[in-house]
Amino acid sequence: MQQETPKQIRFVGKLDPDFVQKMWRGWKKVKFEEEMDPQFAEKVASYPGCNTLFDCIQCGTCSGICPMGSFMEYAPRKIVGMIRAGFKGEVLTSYTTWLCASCYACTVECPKNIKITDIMYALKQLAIKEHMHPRRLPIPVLARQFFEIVKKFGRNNEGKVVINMYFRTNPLLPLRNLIMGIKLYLRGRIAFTQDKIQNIPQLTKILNTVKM
Amino acid sequence: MSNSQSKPSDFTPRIVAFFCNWCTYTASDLAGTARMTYAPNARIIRVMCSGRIDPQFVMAAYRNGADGVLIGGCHPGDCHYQEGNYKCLRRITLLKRMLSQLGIESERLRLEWISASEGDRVQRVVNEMTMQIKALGPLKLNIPQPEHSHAVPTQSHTPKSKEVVS
Amino acid sequence: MSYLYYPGCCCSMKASGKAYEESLMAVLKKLGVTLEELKDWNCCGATMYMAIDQMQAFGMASRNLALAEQQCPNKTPELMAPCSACYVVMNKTKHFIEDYKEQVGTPIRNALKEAGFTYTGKTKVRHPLDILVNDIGLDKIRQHVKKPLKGLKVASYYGCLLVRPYSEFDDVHYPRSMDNLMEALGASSLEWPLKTRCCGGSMTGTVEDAGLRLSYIILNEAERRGADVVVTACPFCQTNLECFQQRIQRKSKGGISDLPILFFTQLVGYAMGIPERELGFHRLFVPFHFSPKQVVTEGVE
Amino acid sequence: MKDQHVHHFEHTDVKVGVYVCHCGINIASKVNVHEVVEFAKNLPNVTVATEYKFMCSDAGQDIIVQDIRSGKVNRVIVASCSPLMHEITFRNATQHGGINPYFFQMANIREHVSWVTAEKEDATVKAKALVAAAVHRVSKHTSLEKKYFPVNPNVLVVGGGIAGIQAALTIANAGKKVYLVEREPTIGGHMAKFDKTFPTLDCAACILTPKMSQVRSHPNITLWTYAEVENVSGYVGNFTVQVKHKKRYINADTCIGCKACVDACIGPENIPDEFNEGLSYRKPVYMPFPQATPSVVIIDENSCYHFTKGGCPPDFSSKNGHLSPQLQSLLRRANECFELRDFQETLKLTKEILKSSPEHQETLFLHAQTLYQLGMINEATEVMRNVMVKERCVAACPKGSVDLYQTEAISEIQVGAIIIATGFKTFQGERTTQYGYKRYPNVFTSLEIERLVNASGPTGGEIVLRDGKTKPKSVAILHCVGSRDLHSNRYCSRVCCMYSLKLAHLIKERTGAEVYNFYIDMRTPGKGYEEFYEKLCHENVHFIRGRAAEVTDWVLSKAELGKLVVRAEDTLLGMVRRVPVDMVVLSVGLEPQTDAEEVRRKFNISCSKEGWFLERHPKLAPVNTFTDGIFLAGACQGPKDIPDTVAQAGAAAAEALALIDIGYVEMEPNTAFITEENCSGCRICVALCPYTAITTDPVKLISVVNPALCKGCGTCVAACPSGAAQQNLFTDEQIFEEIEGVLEYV
Amino acid sequence: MSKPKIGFYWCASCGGCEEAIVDLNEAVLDVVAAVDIVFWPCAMDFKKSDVEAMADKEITAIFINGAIRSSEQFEMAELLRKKSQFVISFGSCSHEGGIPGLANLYKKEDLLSTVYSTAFSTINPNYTLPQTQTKVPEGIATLPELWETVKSLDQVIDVDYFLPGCPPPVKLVVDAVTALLSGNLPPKGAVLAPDKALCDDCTRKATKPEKLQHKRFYRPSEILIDPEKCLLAQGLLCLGPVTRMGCDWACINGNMPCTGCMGPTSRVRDYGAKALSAMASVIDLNDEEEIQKSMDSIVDPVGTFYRYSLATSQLHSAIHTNGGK
Repeated sequence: MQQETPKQIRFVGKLDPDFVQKMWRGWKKVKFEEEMDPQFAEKVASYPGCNTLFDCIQCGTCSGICPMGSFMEYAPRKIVGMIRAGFKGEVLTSYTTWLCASCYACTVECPKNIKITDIMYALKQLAIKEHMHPRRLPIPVLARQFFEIVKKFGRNNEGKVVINMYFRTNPLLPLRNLIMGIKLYLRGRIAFTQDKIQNIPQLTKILNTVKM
Repeated sequence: MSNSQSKPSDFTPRIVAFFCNWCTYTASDLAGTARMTYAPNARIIRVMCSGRIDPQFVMAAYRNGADGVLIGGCHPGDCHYQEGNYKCLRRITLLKRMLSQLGIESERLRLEWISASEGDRVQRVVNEMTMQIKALGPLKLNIPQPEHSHAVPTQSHTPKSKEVVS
Repeated sequence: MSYLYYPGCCCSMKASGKAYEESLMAVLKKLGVTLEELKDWNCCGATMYMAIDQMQAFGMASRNLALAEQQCPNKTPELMAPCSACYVVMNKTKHFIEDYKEQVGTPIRNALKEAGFTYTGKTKVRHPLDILVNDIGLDKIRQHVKKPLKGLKVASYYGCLLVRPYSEFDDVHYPRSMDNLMEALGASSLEWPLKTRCCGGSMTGTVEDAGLRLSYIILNEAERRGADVVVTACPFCQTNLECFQQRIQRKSKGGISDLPILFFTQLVGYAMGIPERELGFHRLFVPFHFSPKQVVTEGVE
Repeated sequence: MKDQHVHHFEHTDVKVGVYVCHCGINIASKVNVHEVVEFAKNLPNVTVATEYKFMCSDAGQDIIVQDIRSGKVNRVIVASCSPLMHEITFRNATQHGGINPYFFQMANIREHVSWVTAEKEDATVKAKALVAAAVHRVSKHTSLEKKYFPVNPNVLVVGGGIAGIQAALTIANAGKKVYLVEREPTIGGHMAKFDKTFPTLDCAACILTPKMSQVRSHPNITLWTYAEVENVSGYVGNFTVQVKHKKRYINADTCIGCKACVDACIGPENIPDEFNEGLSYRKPVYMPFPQATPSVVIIDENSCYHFTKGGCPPDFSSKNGHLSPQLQSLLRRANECFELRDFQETLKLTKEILKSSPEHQETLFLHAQTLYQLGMINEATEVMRNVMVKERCVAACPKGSVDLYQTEAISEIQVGAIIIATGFKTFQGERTTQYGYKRYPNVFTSLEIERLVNASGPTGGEIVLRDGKTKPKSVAILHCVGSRDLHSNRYCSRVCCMYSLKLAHLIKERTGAEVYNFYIDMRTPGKGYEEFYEKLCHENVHFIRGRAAEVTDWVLSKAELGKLVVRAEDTLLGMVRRVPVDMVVLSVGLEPQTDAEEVRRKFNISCSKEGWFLERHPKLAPVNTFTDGIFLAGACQGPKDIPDTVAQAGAAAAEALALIDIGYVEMEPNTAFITEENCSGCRICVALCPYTAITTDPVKLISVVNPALCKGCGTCVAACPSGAAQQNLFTDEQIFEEIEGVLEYV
Repeated sequence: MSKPKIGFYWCASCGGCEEAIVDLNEAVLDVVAAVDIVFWPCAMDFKKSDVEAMADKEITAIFINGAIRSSEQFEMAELLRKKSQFVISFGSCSHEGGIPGLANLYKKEDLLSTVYSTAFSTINPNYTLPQTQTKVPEGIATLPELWETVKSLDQVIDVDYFLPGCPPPVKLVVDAVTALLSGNLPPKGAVLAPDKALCDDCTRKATKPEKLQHKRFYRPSEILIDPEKCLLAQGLLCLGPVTRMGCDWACINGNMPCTGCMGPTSRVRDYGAKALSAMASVIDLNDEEEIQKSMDSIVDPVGTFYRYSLATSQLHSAIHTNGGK
């Protein structure tokens, strides 16, 4: 028997050279408690409105209703479960939070009144703070662009935000969307001039005070 | 006086709570059974009905060092004794008017209808009242100290302060 | 009746929702509602800002609420926000300031105080649909209808944010207010289950396929049920459902055909007999034609 | 006090024993018990202060008994749990020791201290304060005697569902008189609507109907259906109850249930049948269901022509041979005009007919109706006087039991105990809008399905869609509708999992359809319940662990066309599923009755926040209420299945029997009394007493309390301007001492 | 054996109590015959030094009327205590603080500023206030110090008996003196009046209805008062039920409701709170708003219920430090 075991492995290895390696990697699927961040759930819950996440009974209503659920690698229910279990790395690096369209369907459906959309916001903020968000995904870039412009001018400029985003993610895209842009422009539905508010210092003051 | 704690930061208000046996006392038992933690400042005295509460008791509580008085009775229409809570309401309404003339803030006398199932309300009301009174500071009465060496009648009996006991 | 008007970046004269503003103004004028623009309003922060810094986002939105109080010192300011996103963000801010006093309320109030505002929280954020249906009333609108839209099958599309989760004027699952409004115009309102399903709006610009897929589902279902037109109450939804229709057609291999997407105010104005140009019909990608032929001749019933 | 009897607190003869309980760790973990004991030792008059793990145990009580017997103490304080829990225990111990039981006082340092306080230090301080209050108070206690009152041996049971039936039969079988009051026209309650019961699949009717007829025929049971309790007064052992008999328009005592009246009735036949959840129709006069008990019909005044139109309309289908064809056609035209609301024309035609045939009743009737519709009430009445048409049911009844002029009647009864068994109502499916109940016809509530699967139901046991003929090929059962949901009810309704499994089984059995159960958690904690679940798994019923997100009819594939699509995440698989089905069943939860609040007030009992009647103690007094002599049975106290309901009904019956069998009740001696030499006879107290226990002595002109009537609220004491009125156990002195004690030291 | 020595002294009061002694009429002669009056500044010329010169406990009984509000009154009270065997608190002011006790609603500064400045009849442009010490050409003049609050006599010295009333009724005074002379004395601390409320033998008691219930109260000026009928039954705030008997219904006979000068019975700790409780119990309303409206008919609760007893109430005085009135 003892002789046969290594033989078998060798035999399998012969069939598929990656297989043993894969088995090793398979271990990654088992989660060890020491890899978890026991404070993660508390950290997320400390955001306003997020402490309800402890009420979750994993009924799956949120995932069931989520229009973006099919594009996410972890549906909202799993995300909530993972937060509570402490899967910090997996949660913060996942696309899920960025794919949330903020439609609040989960929030209104949740039988336990968990503000799942707000949890997603909290995760986005945490991911940015910890520099863990997916790099090439355009959504955080767009959000960042929007953030900067609005912060600076007090108002948004759709055209500018979109163009800036394209240049930072996929410079070829604007070409594809050029026709659309022209069509919009012809109908007076897009502008490239930046609109801004008069009392910018006041706004800055508010934003800086809350930050503290 | 025992409420001589002068610094508001160290001030722990003492609230005397008169709860009716059927609703509010039961509700506070329920709060206990449900392990609802709340401020330790309310000391509960049981009476059979809020209608038993004599305004003298409220005065005596202030006199003996309470910073606030909480009265709990059944909701209107729910009194175990038909209308005792209304009788309490009439007395307390008038008492509040008199207390305001005497410079005692309205937050220091609170009448709440709490039914037997509202343990959470006991928790909320006690917490709320404790916070309000903390903000107001201690109730400083101006009771004449006995200026003669003879026996002190009970009426002007002065509570011992914390320090005396410990 | 008068309201404070918060245009929001998308609805302002320069952006994609221009037709919304034009038609809204025309309709309200006809109904005798006066509007006063919120002076020096700023962006509400939308759904994006929340992702970067929630507190600052609340700060942005609350400035508008405070400005409204400043502008209407003697009464309850009613701030009309036509864009669903602005509407929900400002309402949410209001709720969070109240509901999470320590975490949100106090810092925001302090910040506003620093900036010279007194914030009491009395500003009411209102949506034009709410105003039309509940303040002005369907009876009054019925009186103003010049061209009844008899026979027009309208799919009322509320979009995801309008009735969720902080507005109180309609059911979150199955709202009826826009349907009632359309019926008041003489149109027949389509019973369909996707009234509040997300159109993918915020995704179309970034993860295009996902966004288009969501829009496709809505357009496909509306068409399958025989809708002549989809009306919406959000500039984002309108742009999304309309401007990307060609791409959706391509992706779905002809799964849908052209379907006009209007703002509900455009259709209200149309029924009231306001000229199409004033309602911004010329800005549409998919033109809307209402031919009286569709009208079922009376007497058959 | 500047007066003749300046009191001294330090009584030389008072020896107080303070016993502080650890209650295991319930108290000791939060209160520094030892510190409290040391503190108590220094309180005035305290001669013994000690602690013990469980004061309520025999050993704990024995400490008290021994200390009293050895003369160390003559007043007892136990600092432990709530007096509502153990006051009686310790009073008995005090008495056992040889002193009056009312020389005892309890300090509640568990419910009011250890269980609600965060910091140990705070808890200890609060416990000390409460102990000090008790020590101060107890020295003012006096010796009191308990009061005893005779008990009326009759029992009232309110509600005739399975709980009420069971309780009533138990008591009646013990030889006591029972009044069973049911507000519906028949007893049976929800159980009568079910086909099978889980998990044994017994036929509900087979086990319930024999009990129903036992109730009907039991010599000790007075059954009043279609009656409601109007008013309750009195107290334990001596309640006076007024029962209102609603207008049934049938003399229930003489009706034999032959249903001749139902056959004769020509009233509208399209009234939704309440018993069948509106899945079938009935006439204005009807028998709720074939096995209704009592077997008596009822006339529904909302639909009967006698009440809606003033009488049965003329029947043109019956033979009117004595009329000439010309008259017949005139009559027909007149009737048509009336139906078309053309009253002027009707009036004209009827006048014409009356001219040629003045005695014709149908015409007169039409004439009267028209006048009535035109608002000419007096004229209409005048004409009606001439109409001799008997209502058809009246004419058909062989016993003369139909009484269309019946009035409400009130019966007044005396009972010693009351059992409330008012049951529940099911959650209204339309409140969860996302599941489309009432929007999509083929979404049903579980109660509707119960009627559909019932062999005596509207379809004879056929499970069909709303169209009345199509059998479903696939059925989704959604659990937790109106339960475990903060939008509706937070609690678990306890029965839905099991009845959903039962329905799944029955649907599968009857139709062979694919059955999908969407559940959050499968809760089957009962005898044979888990086994039933296993059985279902073998029956190939699909179980999807996930709460249905929505029921919708938008399609993404051809297979979904024309179907209802249930969207849910299968959380065990981690995938969202769209399941197209023909029929959706909402497993609706249980809710308190709509008028629970009203009933609660009537009986002076409490409700939980959700509206369920509150038991005195969830574990130790589950069928008692806070009002002595009133007991709870069945689902009015909380969601319950049939076995639990029956068990609880038995328990309530046993409690009621225990009360009435002993023949007397013990009353707390906390009554008020007025000291004659102190009373000035100002009479302020007289009007305050809710029980008219205070009267004026006609000779001495002072107020007197009748201790038999006094319930001990003390409102007269609070009002008494000269302190002449006092309340036993709660004298002014005692309360003043308590106030001083609670504040004096800490 | 020499005649017992008695004295009378007058602190913060109106002087009505001194009148009451004169009101003894013929009886006063009996009294004078039976005792030596050794101190009565109101009627005869006695000085403080005369008292100081007496031996301790030389005076058999001293009757002190009036409340204590100044250092002088306190000094005299202490002195008289030392020199007397029995101190009898005479009249409401001394017993319970009386009408002067109502000054405890206000701060001392406020009282002074009202009297010396804001009262319409005051002309005092320099706002001169009484000082305890003032420089005058002759040197330094001193005045007694006004205390912060008004106190009853027993709040400053040990009192043996109390004679209630404003002023004490003749009959009670005679009884008290008789008791003193005969040595047939009640326990120390007693109030020398029957321990029962005024209604007990009220002349109008027979007209009391079985139940006393009102929707509101009336002030005497608001209604025409029936001179026969129970005043409380007429909706007047008659405090007879709360107040000790013994006054021979002076006010009731004048067709005016009792205001409570005789103080509470021995079983009541706080006259005002008890009176309030009793009167609120007469209001038969359940609606909160209606109750509020009804209570408006009691214009000044403190003045009504604590008319004579604010200083000896549980609170003693209004609280100003906490931002009250």
